[in-house]
Amino acid sequence: MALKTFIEAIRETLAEEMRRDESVIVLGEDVGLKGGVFLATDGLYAEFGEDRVIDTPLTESLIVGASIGAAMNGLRPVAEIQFADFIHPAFNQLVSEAARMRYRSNNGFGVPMTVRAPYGGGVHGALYHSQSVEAFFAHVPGLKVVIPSTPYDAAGLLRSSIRDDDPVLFFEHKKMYRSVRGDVPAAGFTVPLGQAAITHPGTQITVIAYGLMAHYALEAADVVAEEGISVEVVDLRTLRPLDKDTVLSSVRKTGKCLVVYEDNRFLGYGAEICSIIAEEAFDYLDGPVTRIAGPDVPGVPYNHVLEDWFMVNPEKIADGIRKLAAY
Amino acid sequence: MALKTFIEAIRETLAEEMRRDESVIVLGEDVGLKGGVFLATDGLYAEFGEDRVIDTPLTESLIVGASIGAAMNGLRPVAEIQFADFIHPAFNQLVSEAARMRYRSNNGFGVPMTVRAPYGGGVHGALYHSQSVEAFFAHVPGLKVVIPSTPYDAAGLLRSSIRDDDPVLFFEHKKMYRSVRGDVPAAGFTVPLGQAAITHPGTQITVIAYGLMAHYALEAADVVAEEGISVEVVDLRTLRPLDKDTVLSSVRKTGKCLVVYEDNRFLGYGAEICSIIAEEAFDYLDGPVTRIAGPDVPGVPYNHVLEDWFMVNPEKIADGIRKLAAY
Amino acid sequence: MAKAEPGAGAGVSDLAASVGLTDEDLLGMYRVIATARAVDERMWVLNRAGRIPFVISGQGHEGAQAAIAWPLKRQFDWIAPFYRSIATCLAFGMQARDILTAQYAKAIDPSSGGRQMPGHYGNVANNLVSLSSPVATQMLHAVGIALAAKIRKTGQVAMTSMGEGSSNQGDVHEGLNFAAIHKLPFILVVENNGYAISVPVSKQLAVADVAARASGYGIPGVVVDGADVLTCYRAARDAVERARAGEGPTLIEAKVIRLTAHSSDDQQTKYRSEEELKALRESDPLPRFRAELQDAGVLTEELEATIAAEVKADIDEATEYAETAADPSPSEAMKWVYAEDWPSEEPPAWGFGGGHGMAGHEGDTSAAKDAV
Amino acid sequence: MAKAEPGAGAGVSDLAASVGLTDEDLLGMYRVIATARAVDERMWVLNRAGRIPFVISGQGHEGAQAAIAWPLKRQFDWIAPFYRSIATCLAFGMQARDILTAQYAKAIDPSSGGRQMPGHYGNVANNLVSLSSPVATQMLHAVGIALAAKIRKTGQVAMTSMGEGSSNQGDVHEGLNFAAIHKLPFILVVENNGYAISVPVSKQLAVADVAARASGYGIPGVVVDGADVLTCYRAARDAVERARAGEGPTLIEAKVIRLTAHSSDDQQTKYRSEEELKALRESDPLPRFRAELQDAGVLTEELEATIAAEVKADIDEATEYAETAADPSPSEAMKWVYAEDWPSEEPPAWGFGGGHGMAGHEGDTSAAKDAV
Ligand SMILES: Cc1ncc(C[n+]2csc(CCOP(=O)(O)OP(=O)(O)O)c2C)c(N)n1
Ligand SMILES: Cc1ncc(C[n+]2csc(CCOP(=O)(O)OP(=O)(O)O)c2C)c(N)n1
Ligand SMILES: [Mg+2]
Ligand SMILES: [Mg+2]
Repeated sequence: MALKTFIEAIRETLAEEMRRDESVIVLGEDVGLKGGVFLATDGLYAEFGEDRVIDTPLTESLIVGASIGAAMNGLRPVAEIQFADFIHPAFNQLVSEAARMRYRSNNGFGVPMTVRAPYGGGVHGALYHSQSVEAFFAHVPGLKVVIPSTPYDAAGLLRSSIRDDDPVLFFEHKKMYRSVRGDVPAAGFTVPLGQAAITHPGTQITVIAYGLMAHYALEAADVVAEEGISVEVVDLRTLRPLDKDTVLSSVRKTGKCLVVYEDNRFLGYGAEICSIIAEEAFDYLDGPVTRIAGPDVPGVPYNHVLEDWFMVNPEKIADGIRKLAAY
Repeated sequence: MALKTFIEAIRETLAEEMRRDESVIVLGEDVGLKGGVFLATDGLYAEFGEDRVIDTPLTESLIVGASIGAAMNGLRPVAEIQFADFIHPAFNQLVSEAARMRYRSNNGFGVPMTVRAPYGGGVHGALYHSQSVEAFFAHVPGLKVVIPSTPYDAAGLLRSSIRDDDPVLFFEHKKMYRSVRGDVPAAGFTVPLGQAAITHPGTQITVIAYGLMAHYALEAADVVAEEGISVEVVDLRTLRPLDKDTVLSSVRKTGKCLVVYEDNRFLGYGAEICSIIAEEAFDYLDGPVTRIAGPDVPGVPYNHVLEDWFMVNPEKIADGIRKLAAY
Repeated sequence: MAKAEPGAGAGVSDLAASVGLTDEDLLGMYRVIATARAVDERMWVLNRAGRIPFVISGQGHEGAQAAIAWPLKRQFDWIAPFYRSIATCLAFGMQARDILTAQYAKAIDPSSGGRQMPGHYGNVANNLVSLSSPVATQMLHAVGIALAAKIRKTGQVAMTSMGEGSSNQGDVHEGLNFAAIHKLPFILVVENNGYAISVPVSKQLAVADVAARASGYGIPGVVVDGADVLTCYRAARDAVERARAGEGPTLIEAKVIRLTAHSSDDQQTKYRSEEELKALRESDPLPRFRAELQDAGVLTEELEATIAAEVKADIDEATEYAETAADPSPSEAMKWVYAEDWPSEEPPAWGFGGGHGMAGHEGDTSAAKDAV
Repeated sequence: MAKAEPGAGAGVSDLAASVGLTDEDLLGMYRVIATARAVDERMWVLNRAGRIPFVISGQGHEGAQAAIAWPLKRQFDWIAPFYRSIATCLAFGMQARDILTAQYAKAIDPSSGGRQMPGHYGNVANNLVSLSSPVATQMLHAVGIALAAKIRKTGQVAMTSMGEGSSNQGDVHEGLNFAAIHKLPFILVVENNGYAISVPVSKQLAVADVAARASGYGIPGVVVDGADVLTCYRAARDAVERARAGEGPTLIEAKVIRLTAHSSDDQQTKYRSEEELKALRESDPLPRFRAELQDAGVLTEELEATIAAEVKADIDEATEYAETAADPSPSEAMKWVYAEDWPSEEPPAWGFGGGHGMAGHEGDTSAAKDAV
């Protein structure tokens, strides 16, 4: 075991997978000599050369579209979209193409491609360097969506994603890159896709979160624990396919649920979680399924006062827990 | 009042608005001489000429992006995307640009643009001529999303959309174009955005739907009425901004709610409705908020047997109502 | 398809020699073109008879398609076709049956198992990429395939084709640029038939030739008469050689004609004059290639009749086969969203997932199936 | 900005005459360039001092920017700028204050009221289109503005600018094609500085000049030395004349240099050599234009010193102004999602919207504000 930052876990997993399987390539903007704007691919160019670490032109649709083609002809591309905010030019390739290739060809073709992108706010990135985009893609059958919250999960899930035979969107909260550390085993362990984790067992209220919010949920759980409220935190890890069993079991046990996400509230990812619980755990509910999420404005504003206003934080979550507990 | 088909109501409203306001232009693929592949713009080219009825090249991003620019320089473009399925190349322009222009410029610029697109299945259109895409856009603050279900609403809401100072996505269920008829007044009446309609009052169960599903919900309500189940049907009409009051009032009255949508179930638009009800009407619920929606496959398959399997229909809705009633 | 004629095609006529092929090749191309036309005409007959709901066809494009696919190696190189690519697909390994089972959307349709609309050909056995409807997306798949070929050093070439209208999509720009930078073994074929549904080329482009764009990427752009089969072949052969030699991509623009309406849903007389439609027949590649082969002594009248009869028999058999084949089963409809099955992707067993008030309903999954 | 120097610039030197301008124009351009450079340098100082968190700058691009914006009519024509467009914005009506309030993201920032990152300039008063971050999207806005100008017969011209890296985006292809078909009064300026962040132009393009793409759209493509201010001006003037005369769009590529790292987050020494960075100074447009004006007798040493002092005073004042201006208020943060306010867009009054079990919580909207 070694203590690693979130981004170290990602970088080293990329390198390991490239060593292990020469069909793995990395492509994206500035991923080569520069090593990526967050240095997630630092060193790969030196080790694997320009054939396998490709600095693409500034063209996201090409990055994804060519990855789809390359995946059909024997490679396992790991594409980097520099910021999740810039994935939208590739929306058509992801939604119309990558997601549907296997289904439309009746299992003739698969697209074993991973698309990594840093997402999330609280880093002074304003409207276009702060977005959460998971809701768009988690809605799309055929895509898998992964959002790890620890270096261990980042390594284990990235390995599973790269080895997966279907397109995986792998979103990394950029605020966690250097601020989050954790133990990561040296060996090539995997964390399977589609499994949530209970990161804080509790009895009275289930808090469901992922990414940075999974950390904030833990912080909030600690805060309210001192007030005598026992919270169970579920870190989803994979948003699609969803681990419904873990979610429903927890809520059936606690009877109350708070869903937390950083994205805009309206039709954000948590809306599906709330709906599933409201439908499938109704008889167990001792209070409404509630949400703490970003406000419904078109992006995180830049000025720090406005950014603080936008961002969900441990205090807001703790407040939501208290109110639900008092229900 | 005159009896008109759904598409006649749209076509005539376009013509009226173009007559009324010369800043209104129409652009899109085949909207000119051909009058659109569904003939929604038939006759406009002859009446208004090629300056105001523009056959664009086959480039959706341009259609939307140039409409944004034209809207900023004094026009009110009504863009047609030939099928909602082909809106994805314009996703970046819609989500990054149209939706955020006003917010990011602190009300400096607005984008008074309407984007019309035929959506929906049941017409033997397969994966790429059957999609429901409203969930992607209803998630985005800054966009308005309208889905009318009657010729009257189509005319009144289209007029409001064109006159609105913000970008409106106006989705028309293509199966309704010629199959749905209704009275439409001759005068230039409007139906305001953001108001749902109760199209079938009832007491025991609220069914929430829009577009073609609003018709199927009415059919289902009639069927179960004979069995003694009183259903209130809410036709949302505008998906965003949502008329929460009408939705919540109805559910608080009936105590039970079934949300119906044709799109894929997971994180489809109805998920937000379920979440709002589960949170804001919890104490009034006598049964779980349930959903009848499309299965989670990447598109409506073509073969008629598979298409029937995919599509929500009145029988499936009636079945859902019966089960909820028995709860 | 490539069945050799008894006693025919063994030689090398002057015409064949002039393009470095054998008579067998020329007759093979002819058979592809004739089959493509015949299957296409059959589709319209079936459509009018109410047997199949939708047709989109390649009539007028077949000469360029067969000729341009010819120098590519079957089951080795790759093609990402478009919805008019019937002759391309036939030249690259698909059979009339495969086209017709797709028309009927039967379970056995090798392109999609009846899931996609007709015209969305593609199957893995022939390295023909599965096609979607949004135009020009396949551009980038072919570029990616070429990239993989280069990185894996397989020696493969990837070709894609599309209409001139589609070539204005952003993906084409991004793909040509990338292919050119990396000198990928890639060929873009633009089949310019003068219309994007109803929009004439004058409203699609400000230049006479799409091929004029090639120089902006530093690659060759070639314009060929799509009714001149052997000229198309030559251009493709050169492009394949360049690609295989590591010299990078080529853009080939074939000027073709659209002999039919855009699709069975289109009324082209609304935007094309009678005279224009009549004049089209002069540029039909099929009679022109037939005459060329006859003049060269490669195609005798007898052989022509034999081929025509064989093609007809083939298509009759394929129609019968497709008509009687089984529909796909709804029980399979949830399959292949992902490589594995994910039970959590199924809707809940209706009745609320076994709440304590609903114990009796728990596990009632048959109801769930009905509910969606 | 365009303040006339007492006693200077009234005349028409040979240099000014050679481009059909007055000395006042030349000095005006010089002042824009000098102000842009000075405000830019100030930004870096403020960034290093921890006063502003992020800088993206236009150093090296200013000559081309000022010159190309010059022939456009302020508050009449339109410009859709990009994040390096400080000199463009100054030439088109913005002030040093406007740049600096954006750097500080203050409520009074005319580009976004502190909502956007610095560098995202644009304001309605000057017909400068609000910029987002995803590159090249503004291409289509400018095309649409030009379309509206043509339809409305306003006589306006729309210009947009972007880097050479951005010019590879699909939107650029779609926009150039459309502008060319409709002969729109549109100008695309590509400021080619040889890099897209770390990616050198050799990995972005397979051709030497982005301008080589123009012919593929049937429009003129012009390459100019971006350090040669008056050549840039001439190219822009011709393009504006063409546009205004209804002759359609022009693509102008200015070869410029990026004197700084990509942004304050970038370490350019990782991918650019010391020698390369040193050599850049030779292509700096500011000293070159200064020398040109001095040689022509338009700029005396005294005048230069006056301008320098005025520029410094302007920027000092602007810095002070921006530094002390008020932050935007969170109470305004929900505003301008739409033209009207929609209460339903607010989160529920926390505590569940007034369920009967929660009557006491109903209407507790202050809690709701906290909860988001
Ligand atoms: C992205 C997208 N937009 C619109 C359509 C609808 N559509 C199908 S074919 C077509 C015209 C294509 O014209 P062209 O590329 O010239 O090919 P042709 O049909 O003439 O062979 C259009 C507009 C589509 N399939 N995809
Ligand atoms: C769609 C998109 N992808 C990626 C980025 C991140 N990014 C910002 S600037 C830039 C490089 C731009 O290069 P170029 O267009 O040459 O302009 P320059 O910065 O060199 O002036 C990149 C990759 C972005 N802003 N938008
Ligand atoms: Mg065409
Ligand atoms: Mg650059």
